Amino acid sequence: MAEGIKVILLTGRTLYQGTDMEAKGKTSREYWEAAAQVRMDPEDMARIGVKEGDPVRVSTAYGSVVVRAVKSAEAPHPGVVFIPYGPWANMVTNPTTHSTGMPSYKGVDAFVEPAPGERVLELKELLRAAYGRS
Amino acid sequence: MATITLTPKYSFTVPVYAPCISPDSFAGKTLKEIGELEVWEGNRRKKLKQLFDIKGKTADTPEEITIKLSGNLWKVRRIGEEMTAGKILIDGDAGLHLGVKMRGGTITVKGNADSWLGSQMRGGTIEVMGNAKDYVGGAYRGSGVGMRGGTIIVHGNAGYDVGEWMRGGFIKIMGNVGAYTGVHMQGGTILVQGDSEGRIGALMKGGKIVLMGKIDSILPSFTIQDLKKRTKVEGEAVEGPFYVFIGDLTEDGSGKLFISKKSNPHLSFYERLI
Amino acid sequence: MAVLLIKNGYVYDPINGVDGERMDIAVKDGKIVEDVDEREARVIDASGMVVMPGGVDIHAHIAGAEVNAGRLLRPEDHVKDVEPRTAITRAGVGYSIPSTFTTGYRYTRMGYTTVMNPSMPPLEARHTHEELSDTPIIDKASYPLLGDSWFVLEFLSKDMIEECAAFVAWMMWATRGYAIKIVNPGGLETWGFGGNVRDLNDEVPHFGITPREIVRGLCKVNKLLNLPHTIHVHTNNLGVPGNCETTLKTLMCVEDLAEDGERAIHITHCQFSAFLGDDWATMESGAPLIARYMNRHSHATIDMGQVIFTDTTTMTADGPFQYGLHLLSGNKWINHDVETETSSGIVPFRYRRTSRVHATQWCIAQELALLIEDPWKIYLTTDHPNGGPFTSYPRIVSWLMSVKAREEELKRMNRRAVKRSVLPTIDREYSLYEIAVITRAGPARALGLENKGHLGVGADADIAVYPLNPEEVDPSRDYKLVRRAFSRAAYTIKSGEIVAKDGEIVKAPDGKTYWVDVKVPEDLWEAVKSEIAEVWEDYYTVRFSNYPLTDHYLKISSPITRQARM
Amino acid sequence: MRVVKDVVCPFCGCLCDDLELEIEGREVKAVRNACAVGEAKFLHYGKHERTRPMIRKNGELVEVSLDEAIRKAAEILAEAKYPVLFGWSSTSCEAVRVGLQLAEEVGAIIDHCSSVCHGPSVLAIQEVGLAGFTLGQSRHRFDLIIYWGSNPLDSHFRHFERYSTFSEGRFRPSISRRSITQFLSTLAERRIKRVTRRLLIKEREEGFYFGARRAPSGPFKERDRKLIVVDVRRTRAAKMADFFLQVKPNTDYEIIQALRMLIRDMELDVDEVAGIPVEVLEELADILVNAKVGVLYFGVGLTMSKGKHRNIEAAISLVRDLNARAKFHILPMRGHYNVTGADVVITWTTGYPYAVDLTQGYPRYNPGETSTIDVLLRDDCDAFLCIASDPVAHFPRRAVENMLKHPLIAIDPVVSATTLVADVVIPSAFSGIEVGGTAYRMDHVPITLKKVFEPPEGYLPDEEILKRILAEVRRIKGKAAEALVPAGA
Repeated sequence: MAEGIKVILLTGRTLYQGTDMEAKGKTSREYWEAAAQVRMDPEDMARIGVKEGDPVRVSTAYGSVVVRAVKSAEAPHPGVVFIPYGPWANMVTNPTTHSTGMPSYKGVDAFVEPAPGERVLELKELLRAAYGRS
Repeated sequence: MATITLTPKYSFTVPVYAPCISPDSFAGKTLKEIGELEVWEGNRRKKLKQLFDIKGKTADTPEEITIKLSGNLWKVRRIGEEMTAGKILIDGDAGLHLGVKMRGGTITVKGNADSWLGSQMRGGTIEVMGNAKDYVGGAYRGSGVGMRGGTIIVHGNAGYDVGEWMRGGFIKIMGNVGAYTGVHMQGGTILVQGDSEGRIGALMKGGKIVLMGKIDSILPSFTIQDLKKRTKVEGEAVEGPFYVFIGDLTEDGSGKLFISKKSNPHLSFYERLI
Repeated sequence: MAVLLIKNGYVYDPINGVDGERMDIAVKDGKIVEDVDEREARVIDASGMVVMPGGVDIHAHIAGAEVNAGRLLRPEDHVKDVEPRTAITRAGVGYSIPSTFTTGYRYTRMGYTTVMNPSMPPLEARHTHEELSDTPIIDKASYPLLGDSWFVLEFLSKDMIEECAAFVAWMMWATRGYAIKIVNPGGLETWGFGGNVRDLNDEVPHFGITPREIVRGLCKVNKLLNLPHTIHVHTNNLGVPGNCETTLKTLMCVEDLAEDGERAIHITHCQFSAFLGDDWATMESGAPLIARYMNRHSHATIDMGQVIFTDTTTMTADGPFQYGLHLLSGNKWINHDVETETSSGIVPFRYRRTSRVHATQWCIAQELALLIEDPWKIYLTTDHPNGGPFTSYPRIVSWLMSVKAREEELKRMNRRAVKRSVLPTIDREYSLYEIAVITRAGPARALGLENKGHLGVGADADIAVYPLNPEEVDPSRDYKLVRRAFSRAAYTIKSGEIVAKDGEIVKAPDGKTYWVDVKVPEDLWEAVKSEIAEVWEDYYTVRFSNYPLTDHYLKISSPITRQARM
Repeated sequence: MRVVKDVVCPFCGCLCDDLELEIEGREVKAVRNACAVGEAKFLHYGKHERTRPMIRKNGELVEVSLDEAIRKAAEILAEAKYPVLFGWSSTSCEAVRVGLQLAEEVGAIIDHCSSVCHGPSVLAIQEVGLAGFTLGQSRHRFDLIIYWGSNPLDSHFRHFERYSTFSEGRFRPSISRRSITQFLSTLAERRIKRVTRRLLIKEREEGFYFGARRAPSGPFKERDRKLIVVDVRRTRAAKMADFFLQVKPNTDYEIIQALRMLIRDMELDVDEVAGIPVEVLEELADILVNAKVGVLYFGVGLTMSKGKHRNIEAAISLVRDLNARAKFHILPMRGHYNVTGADVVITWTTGYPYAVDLTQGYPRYNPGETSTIDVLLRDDCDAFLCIASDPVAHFPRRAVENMLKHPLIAIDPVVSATTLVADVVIPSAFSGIEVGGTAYRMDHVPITLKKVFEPPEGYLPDEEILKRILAEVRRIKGKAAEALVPAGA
């Protein structure tokens, strides 16, 4: 079993996260598919031995979350991974604002490892797991 | 010397704005009158006595007054605003804007201090035994006027933007600092004994920053000028050797960075330019 | 509606020739009436007080995109002057760029009831009107910026005056505008590429037209459309030493268009356009030259643009000028170019007594006001907030009324500036009657606001009562009392309601927004419309149908209908 | 079937106002001119899971009457000592205006999405200003367009076509139409390539390095308008650029400062900046100083990474410096369709654009102290109202945890992460579809939103809901509502 790797985590908007949010709503399967993913450089995926769609665990000093690995269309960017905005990304982003009001959504030190057999939680499951409500 | 002790009556859950906690506003008042001073607990106008137990002896002038605060004061903001004399001792953590616009006297904090410690300060001394957060000695948004005089000493670490828009005075951080120490600085001195997270002296036009610890890189808008054995901070010699950088050149600045050579061997490539 | 009787005040009503007579003013249904039944009326005892029509400000930037950008730029300006909410008033902030609600309250406290917002980028007119409808109590209107509109430039360059007039009439409706505002004609379009025009005869790149042709063309349009106000001009080269020449040329270039004796042009904040000299080192006052011209001609009016020694925020549609000011001062700078129409810029600025240039500017505005003999030709402004906040008007009143007050100021000013100024030799002092002219009657007349600026029967009952006894107070000596009185009116009455008492707001109704609804011949408009509609999408990023605003944006819409003369 | 023209798209800050809808009954059959997101928004507008008025009782959300939900919300706000009213970026200015009255009445912090998108840009503007413009200028005049840390083809899809690279203007008779066709065919080509590449896993380009990459020669090479993209990833826009600079995350500040040095003709002491050779930066600086009229569009790539407002400050300063040589502009790429409007309205009312604290009866402002995330992280607030936004989906976990310690009111037309965990849910009408009103484009141009459908029974406009809450709060506070209605009511 391959080990995980250290990466820099970015979060941001994507077209699909946008369309699916607008089209079907936040509780839809499409939104879940578009937002509960991590986009990785294909070489990084090879290094940790995951294939398109495999569950991976992304961990930072602020938490960890299981999402699906997806090959980035914006590669090459070795050592940089990307999670679309959304509740999944929030599990691991850095809340520190340095007194500016703005959390550090982009550029967080993170660790990505394969998570075989683990489930990618759906929105309601995720909320319940994180906040005890949904 | 008169000592007045303030203890919170309960644990505050929302911010408490208490600029009246200063020797200047206590001077010449009886304990009863002090208890009538106005504070804000969130959106409720309150009297100081509703939030604090007030004990001790009062005096006529601020010079004679020492205010002791104990308990959890993390939510209490703007303590010592514009104070000119006397003492404030905080046995615990202090909230935002401690000693903002202070002109004289001393404030001592045993615990940590939140952001904007001593912002827009003009005189006096603040000493924090723990850590401080961001904007130590900083400016109000958009004003371009930070600390102009006085001394701030932090025994622990400090956050981002230490000495933002600083024009005078002295800040000493004994631990590490976040990024942007001395951003927009125009005068005064900052001494950092620990490490820096980077971008030190960004946009500075004047003043002096001494860094004893590590830093990854110096901004490209600074140019190396010298390698000095030692430098003076507040009249005392600080042993180096230091790389001396001038900048920030993008602002036509002539601020000086003294960066420890010993802690930063990776900067040795600058030596060929001296 | 309230019935009011203001008794025994010293009334100054220049339009009706009333000069300090003790008389009663009766109010009913928001209008001045001949008489009311005293038993039904609320009686205001104004004995020992001055009664004037409500103040009319011809030029103050109080709302819209650039004002708001100025607010956003300057938290440090707001933090020193706040306005807590009361049971009647909304919270806000003050100083040089007050928030909307505060603006309404502060004018009201000074006895002002009508304010003209002088620069509205047509594309952002909705913004201006949204802010104005959140500016309570006072009546207001806005001047759309038309001097660099592509359509205007194109029509004028082809000498299609009538077509241009039809377009301008449509613009007045589409933006709910009141008068044609021209700022640095040709210069703003040129600024789109980073340039500027320097002379009335400079050609505007790509358009084959000169500033002179723009001013003359729009002046003709203004006449054709029979608009209540003249063209409202911020000259080329504003704020540049030597611009006095440009200003005089601008005044002269429309002389022949005023053959009927009517007024043809208003030069706004004239102080900024009255500099002599080749550079800042040799800059001096050109006020005597302009005053001499104004004294010999009757086709023009101006306003002062007084500077105040304080920290303020400059903002004009004159993008290149503001960039120059940024370079000069090193202060932060906002630029905002508006496609197809105009530009604007904002720079915080401090006028210092010790600066020779700033002190000279201070003198220029005073010289203009004192050397122009006829007060009906010049009006009191600071070009708020460019010369200083409007809250400093009472100080300006006191300077105009008192040699002593001026001397006090001059004593503390840059020596070299004072030495070269003629101001210390002028002993003219304004009377209360003249003050009433330059602060209400004159601007109201220049604006064509028939029901404003006077207290005759049928006028809007906008009235200011100042706690000043002209029998007892000598303004020349007791100028501080004058200043205090004009800062806090004893009563401000708006549309027949008492809105402020002793400088405190007691009621905050909405004010009206005036705009001009010009009727042009239908067939002409149809022809022009099809022409502009064809190229509209090539010019603008907003659809033609989405461009005009609706009355929804005006709290109280008050159209003034005019018939075009064609 | 009816056709509605010139509809305004209530999605992103581009606020395109040229949409055409074909409508049958309550359904949109076709959308013309819109981007994928805008199209989806209208086509699927009726298919969303809509909210119902609900109150959390014994841990579960239970449906109640609208009046009861509004009453409950008012009770929570009237009692709170430090409430936060957050959201506002996807509703009309008219609603924000009532929101401000409510904030004054209950003594609250009013903050909106700027706080977590372009708030740092505001802080930077307050330090140095901004050389701004309306988007038509971009179309007519600019010969150099830079996107820095913004990804227009994922977040502002029509920005290219309407306002920048592919737009046509008076002085820029562009080859846009030709380009667009070619662009679309290239996209298709690329898509095929991508699929093939997925099949042949090892097929890779040359070795990776951070730094400049010129786009492959193609139809975009020869336009008179240059496109520069600076980003941490090779975004779709980057693939079309004449010059693409790939930077390491969190190093934008160093690079901008280096560029500022270079455009001032100053030499650098170093050979590379954040891994990028100085020669590459010199090449970029050359392009910058040779432009006649240029623009820098920046996105949250700059505001959210290390340095935040300082990054923006440097970028604005770069543009300001460039004005000494050419006409240069800069504009933040605002995300939500009316986030700019919320900025604008809050500014004219209080003097400050966001994070305004009205708890002491007058506006106070200090992001870092009065901004929502900081308030939540310090656990200062004791009630939270969220309108036209989904903070539970977009705030960091620790902030949400603190938010949920106190009562949470959510006003939203559709089910969102926030409505799922809220204590009070108030359904609202879709702003921009079921309600009109005013919104401000990213460049501050106000546009009137079109009402296309009547909202369903029981779904009130945000403005109306807020007015009702306000009236209820006033009633609770024991004051006659009429006596207190200020001029702005």
